[in-house]
Amino acid sequence: MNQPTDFLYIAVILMSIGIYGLVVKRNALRLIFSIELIANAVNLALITFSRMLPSPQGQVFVLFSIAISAAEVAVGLGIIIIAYRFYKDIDITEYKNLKN
Amino acid sequence: MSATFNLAGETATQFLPILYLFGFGILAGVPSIVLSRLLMTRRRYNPVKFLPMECGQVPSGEGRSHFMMQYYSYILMFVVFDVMSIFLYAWGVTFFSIPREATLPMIGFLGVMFAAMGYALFLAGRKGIW
Amino acid sequence: MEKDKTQNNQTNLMEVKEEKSNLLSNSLINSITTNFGEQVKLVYKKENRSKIMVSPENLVETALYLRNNHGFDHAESASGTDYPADNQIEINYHLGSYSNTDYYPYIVVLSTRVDRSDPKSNSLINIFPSVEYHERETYEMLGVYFLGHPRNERFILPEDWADMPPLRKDFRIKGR
Amino acid sequence: MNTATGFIKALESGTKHIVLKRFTLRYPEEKLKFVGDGYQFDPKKGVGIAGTRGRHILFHDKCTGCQLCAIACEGIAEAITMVKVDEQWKQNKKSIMPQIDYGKCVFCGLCVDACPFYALYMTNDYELSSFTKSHLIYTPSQLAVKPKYDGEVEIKIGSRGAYHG
Amino acid sequence: MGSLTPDFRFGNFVASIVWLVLVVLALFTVLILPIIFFSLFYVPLPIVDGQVLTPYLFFSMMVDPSRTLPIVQFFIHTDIFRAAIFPGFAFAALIAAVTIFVERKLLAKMQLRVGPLYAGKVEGIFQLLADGLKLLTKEIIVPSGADKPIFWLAPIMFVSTAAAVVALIPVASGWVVADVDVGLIAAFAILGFFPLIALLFSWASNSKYPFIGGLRALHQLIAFEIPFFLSALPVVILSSSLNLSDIARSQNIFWNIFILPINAFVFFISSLAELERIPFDLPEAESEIVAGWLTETTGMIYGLIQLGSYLKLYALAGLFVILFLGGWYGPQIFPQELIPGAHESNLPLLQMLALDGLYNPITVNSIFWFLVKTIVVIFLMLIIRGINPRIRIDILLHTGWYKLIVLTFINLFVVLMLIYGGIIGPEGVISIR
Amino acid sequence: MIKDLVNPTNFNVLVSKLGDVLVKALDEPLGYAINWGRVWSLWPVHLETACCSVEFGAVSSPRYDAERFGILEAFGSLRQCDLIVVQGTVTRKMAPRLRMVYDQMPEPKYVIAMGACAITGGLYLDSYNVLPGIDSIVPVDVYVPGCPPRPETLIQGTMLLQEKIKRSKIK
Amino acid sequence: MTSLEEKIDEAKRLSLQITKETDDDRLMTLSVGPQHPGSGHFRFTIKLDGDYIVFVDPDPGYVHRGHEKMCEYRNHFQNIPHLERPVIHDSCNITYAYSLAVEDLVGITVPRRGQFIRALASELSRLSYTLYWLAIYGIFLGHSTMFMWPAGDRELLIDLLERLSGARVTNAFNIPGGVRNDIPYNFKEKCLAQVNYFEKRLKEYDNIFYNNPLVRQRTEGVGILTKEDAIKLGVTGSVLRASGVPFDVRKVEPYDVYNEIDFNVQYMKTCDSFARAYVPVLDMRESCHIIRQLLDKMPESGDVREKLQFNIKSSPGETYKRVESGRGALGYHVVSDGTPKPYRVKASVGSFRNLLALPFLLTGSKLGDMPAIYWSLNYWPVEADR
Amino acid sequence: MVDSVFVGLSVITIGSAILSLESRELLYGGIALAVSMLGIAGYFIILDAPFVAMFQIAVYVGAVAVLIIFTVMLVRAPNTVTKKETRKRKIAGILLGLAFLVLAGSILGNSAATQLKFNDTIPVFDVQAIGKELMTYYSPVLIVLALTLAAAVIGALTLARREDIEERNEPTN
Ligand code: SF4
Ligand code: SF4
Ligand code: SF4
Repeated sequence: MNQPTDFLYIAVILMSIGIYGLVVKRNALRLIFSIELIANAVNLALITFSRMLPSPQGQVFVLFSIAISAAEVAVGLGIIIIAYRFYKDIDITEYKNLKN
Repeated sequence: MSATFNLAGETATQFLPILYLFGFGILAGVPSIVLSRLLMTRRRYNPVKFLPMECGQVPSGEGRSHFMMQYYSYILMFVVFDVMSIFLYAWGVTFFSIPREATLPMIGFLGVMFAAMGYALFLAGRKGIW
Repeated sequence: MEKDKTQNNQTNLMEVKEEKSNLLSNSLINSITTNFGEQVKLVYKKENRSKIMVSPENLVETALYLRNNHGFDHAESASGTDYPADNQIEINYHLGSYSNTDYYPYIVVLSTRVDRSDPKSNSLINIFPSVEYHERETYEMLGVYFLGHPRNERFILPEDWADMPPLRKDFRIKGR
Repeated sequence: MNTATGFIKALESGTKHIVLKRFTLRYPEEKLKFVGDGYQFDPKKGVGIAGTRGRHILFHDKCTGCQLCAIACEGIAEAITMVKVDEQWKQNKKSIMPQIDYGKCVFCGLCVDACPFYALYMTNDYELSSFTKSHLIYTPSQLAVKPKYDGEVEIKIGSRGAYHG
Repeated sequence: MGSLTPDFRFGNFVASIVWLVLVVLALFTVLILPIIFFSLFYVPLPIVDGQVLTPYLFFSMMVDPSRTLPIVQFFIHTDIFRAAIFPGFAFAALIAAVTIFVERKLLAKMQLRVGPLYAGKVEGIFQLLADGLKLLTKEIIVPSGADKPIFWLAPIMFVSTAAAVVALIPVASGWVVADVDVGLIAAFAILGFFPLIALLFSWASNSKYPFIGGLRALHQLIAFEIPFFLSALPVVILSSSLNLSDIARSQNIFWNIFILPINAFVFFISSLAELERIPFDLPEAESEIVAGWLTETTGMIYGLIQLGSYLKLYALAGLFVILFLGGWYGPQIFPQELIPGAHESNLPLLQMLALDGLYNPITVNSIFWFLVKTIVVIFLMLIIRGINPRIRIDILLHTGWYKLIVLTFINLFVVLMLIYGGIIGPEGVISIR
Repeated sequence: MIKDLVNPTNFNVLVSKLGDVLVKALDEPLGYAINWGRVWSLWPVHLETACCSVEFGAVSSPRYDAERFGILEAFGSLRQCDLIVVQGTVTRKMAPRLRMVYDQMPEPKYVIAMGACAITGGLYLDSYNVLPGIDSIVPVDVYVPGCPPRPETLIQGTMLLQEKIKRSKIK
Repeated sequence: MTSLEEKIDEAKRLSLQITKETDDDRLMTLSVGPQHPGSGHFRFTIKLDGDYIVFVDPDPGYVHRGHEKMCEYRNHFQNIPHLERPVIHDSCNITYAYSLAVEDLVGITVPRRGQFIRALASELSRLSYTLYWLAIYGIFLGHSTMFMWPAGDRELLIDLLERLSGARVTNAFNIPGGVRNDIPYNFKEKCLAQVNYFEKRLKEYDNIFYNNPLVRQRTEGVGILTKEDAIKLGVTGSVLRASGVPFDVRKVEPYDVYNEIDFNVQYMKTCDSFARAYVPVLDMRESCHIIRQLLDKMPESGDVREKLQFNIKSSPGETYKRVESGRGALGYHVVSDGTPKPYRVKASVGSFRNLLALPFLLTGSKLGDMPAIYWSLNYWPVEADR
Repeated sequence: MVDSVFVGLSVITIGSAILSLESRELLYGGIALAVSMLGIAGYFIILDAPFVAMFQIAVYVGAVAVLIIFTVMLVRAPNTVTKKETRKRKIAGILLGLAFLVLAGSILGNSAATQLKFNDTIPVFDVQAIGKELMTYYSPVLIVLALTLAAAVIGALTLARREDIEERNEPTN
């Protein structure tokens, strides 16, 4: 315990949960959850490295990463809502053609 | 405690008392609710009582309806500008310890965000948002 | 002394007013009678009030005429009176005017009588939007059906009201 | 700037009231003083005498049992019923006197107007709440009791606002 | 007032209380004390005054009052004391309770009324106790179709989160529960929980009015969070720190409100909105949506949410004081010694009264000034409630997004210009430090 | 087996049993305190049934200031209230709503019948749409006569109710 | 400024669009009342599209007690107590109108002093009504102080009315033939003092309420009822005057002593909620003015009541008499068949007429405007239901 | 002590991460996601990055979770577990996840990273350090980030517009 690798293992586990979700789930919101999980796993790894090396740049990277994923969630949910308005469903297999 | 890794270091101990107080909040909350569940007057069975309250009317329709205020756009905006304002804090703290020219990118950041906010507010001010 | 004076002024004023109102009602009545002739019947003429009785067929016409030519633009109330002896229900519209300053104090009672067993009357809702709830109430209270009214339905009474319209004379209330 | 002055004015007005006298009448300790003994009627003149319309008082020695009060009340609330009393009065041959149900009475005072013999007045008493309905029915003998009323507080207007005292 | 009925004697009540106390004492000695003593074997005992604090020592100190002082001294420097009692929960709850009472009385005065009067013989000071006791025994109704876990948990979370904010507020130099380096951001982060709780609770109630109320709460809190953040930014720039204690210390000469009045104003307005108080009590607007997101709250759930919101009131008022009103700084008005000469006296009792080591004039003074300022801010918040109506949601959003944010931005640039112009800042004309 | 033992009904039974025990133990010492709390914190429902509501408004006005007794007239939702003051006439249309409001309120709850109409029907003894008193709909604790009752009378009625609460058991 | 038809069209179009798009999914049906702090004894159903109200359906009748039917079984005097119940805080005006109608049928005039006392009582009761209304308007906007101040100042006038008639609100004071009793000793001074004090208090209302920017924001430009619409909808009272029609029955058709009184009809032309909320205050100022004149011009002594029999018979016929009440023109249409009891009584009340403006104004406005519009209509549900 | 904190955080984080994907109700999924984020913030704190931790809480719990939960309430899909999520797909997903886990885990276990130790002699980076880094070296990224955020907010708002309702031009004050 208490090695940097412990944190990295946690990150890997989170990442694999995220991958599992991406593969299995067809619910658009769950997909966003999965993406968030993966992003967070990466953030965790980055922070671990930053503490390990040590260097503040890892933290700066995480700040950027969080900001980007916030923007991504805003856009993603906007798309989900608009898709829901057209299809009355948030299952992405239903989204045959987004043009409509 | 591991020798190589001081987990209970300054940072973590700083934050621990917040958890204490959080715990005290729960300590105040849970017993009072449990006690009040124990002490509360026994309910007589009454089918109407547990209906959602609707002004003395038998409720019509679902409580959790599919309802949307016109101000959804502000929530979207919040997500983005929340990020922005915390970035500003990272800048504000270092303001006096960085050279003056280094403020310029931040001014640029502010300018871009301000323009974006202006346009977004213009968009949000229009009523057709879902 | 002064009191007397004011009172004299007062009475003068009153007289002037009376004359004016008489003039008004005369002109009103004249114009109506010249237009509609025998179809309308003047029931009474008092200070600032007059009641005209029309047959149900002429109701809309008269109301339209009153609105367009004399500026009676709203109804203060629409109500009915039940006359079981005549087997009739009288419907009264109290019409007033906000747009014609001369007619401010004036009220024309436009009334018509419909058959009690099958009371149906033309709605004035297209001429006076203000009668909407009044007519609805009259429908509910007296059972007069207004042709052309969008909502001839329960309004004030309880949802489960199953009795006859309460303002009919043969609806007896308990103990009396 | 209009906004700011508006707020400041409101703030000033609000804070000013903190130091004004309080308007509250502390009811159970203080009671209002009313005009006279209550509403009465002068059958000779045909007008009433100003007063508060509280619970009635019945003068047994004047009531003739003429039922006029009950008839007046009939169309209002039917609060008055004529009941037999044990006492014998010479003006009251039938020995009936009004009994008032305060669960029904609306304190309109028309029964007082109707009584031609000054037998029925209204008093300043208003504390009639009770746990049961039956306690609200006042028999003639209960009505004969003159209520004790000792209110002496009035609205006064001073330099620091209106207050009771 | 009506007298007590014969079957209710105060004496009976006292007798029963005494009986209860006796029973509890007996139980305590028979059952609980042994358990405590057994468990003490496994607990490392703290060292007080050079001695290990064994229970035996503890009792002997209890008996000899002059020896209790070290224990008390030791105790008040533990984290648990801070979290539980002084700058922490009990203190904040006390202030919250006093605030509720003062609010009712003050509003009543403003409205020419008396306010609570009979509960508790003197001016109704026990009104809150009565309300609390009643709420405690009130039935709790969970509406059918409600989301039970969220319904039960949300009020508790509300109180806990409000208490967590309190942890960050320093009341004097060194007297803070959690002295966090990023304290300001931490406060903001924790305040960010409230919209979520309101939204979840309103969702859990499964009723229409709470739902609209929750949505309104969400929009409102979110609209004012950004001006709230941004108005505190110049303060951070000037003091170059996110630690709240440091921010307060940086104002020992000059209060920020004199340099940044507009920011203080925006912060005040935003904190009113965060608190959902009139004129921003839209989530609970009675005349529109019954009681807003509190419509389905019953009994103690309602009580907890009230407690939470008043804790929050204290926390935000404290934050305002720390950020803009110079924290705990003020003229020294407490004497160096509580009882002059007691320090040198030979009498043990007098020595004890001097509270040697406990009474620190500077800390007491700081606490005093902090309290005074906080109470002034709370008063302002209360008075605002008395004179204003509620505003409309779109005006509110408009105020938050279009006016306050722009105002803070403008002020940010003004501050930058002032700094570059050499007016304020470390090298400026008005030097802060 | 365990599932049978620990199901919601059993749990509820357990809770109520525990509550009973607690109440028995606390009734003597705490009953007084709890009743005292209930006495001074009666929050009325905002339910206006007829014209008596005018005088009910006057009770909370500065002149009579019901807040002195802990009666706060600021509660929007019936879920936080303890007291219905039936403010006058209950018509046939209002009656089911009144019952619904009463049903939806949490225990303990008290009812004051305010005004002649709420007690017996009052003036409207022969009206076709008015109930003769509210006893048939909700149990009434205190009757406050008058049409409308003076605010003092209502306050007196509330004081009677407080007496009643003081004498009652807490559960 | 849209006209009535356009506005209704727009509402229809809006709701059509919405129903077309997402069946009923988008709309939320809210019931406002009867147990709602923002409704009174009234209920209306609204359909919300987000923050906008797209459909309003009023459902009055929660206090329908059948006064018109009851009138047919009571004689003219017995009608007084129950007729004043619909608006007990404005009772003197209601009984005034009914008394005028009965006097017209019977054919008597009231003694001059009686006329003055009647007018005095009705002005006091108008003031008390308006203050109560204002108090509720304050609490509807969330302004608790504005509930308390008018409610407290109202007690000053209630106190006067109580001295005069013996009851706080249900005065039963104006009866056919005059008033019940003469004014008590010392009344005039007390009345002047309290009314003067009250007039001073009105300034404070301006400070804390009407000039408060938040109140302005909430009421100005909200719920605009143009002059044409107001006339078309036939609204009355302060609602009408706020839309720019200077119509006041006391002025246009003076009854009793009002033609001797000098006062102005107050009206505003902004047509919004603010105007509707402010016109009553202007009216109150005028009322104070009128009260002073009445006290001034009142004959020192004289009869106050024409003596009438209890079972007074009226000649057959019908009449329609109206007065200006707190809510606008209040007319009684009394039909008599010669018996002591009226054959038919129909009240044309201001509230019922103003109710028509409610769906019209609420449709298309925001939920937050609902209390500001609803109560600005000067609507007292009990009166509308009768 | 430290271990227990670490283990507790791990349990919370991973458990709620799984819950967020597997919970029956989408709403609980959203809440679980927020809790998972809080757990990650806890890691950040014990890794001496308090500013990032607070940033994480403020953004993820205060903003993203709110937005997600709000959207969940809005869309309220009747069938959260759709028929498309067949057993086959599930097994494939689990296998893929496990494969990644094993792969990455073995790489990690055999890499030089295991030899690395935390270095607690160096000072903790506070906000000042991060800010300095941000303002100087990374300032171009900051501008790019600003542009990204601006694009995101404008894009999201444009997406959320309703085309089918023309503007009701009502004056906002
Ligand atoms: S006061 Fe009125 S209701 Fe009461 S008994 Fe007399 S007449 Fe009847
Ligand atoms: S009280 Fe008067 S009216 Fe009534 S029975 Fe007696 S004498 Fe007759
Ligand atoms: S008792 Fe009188 S005031 Fe009260 S509701 Fe009935 S009629 Fe109205």
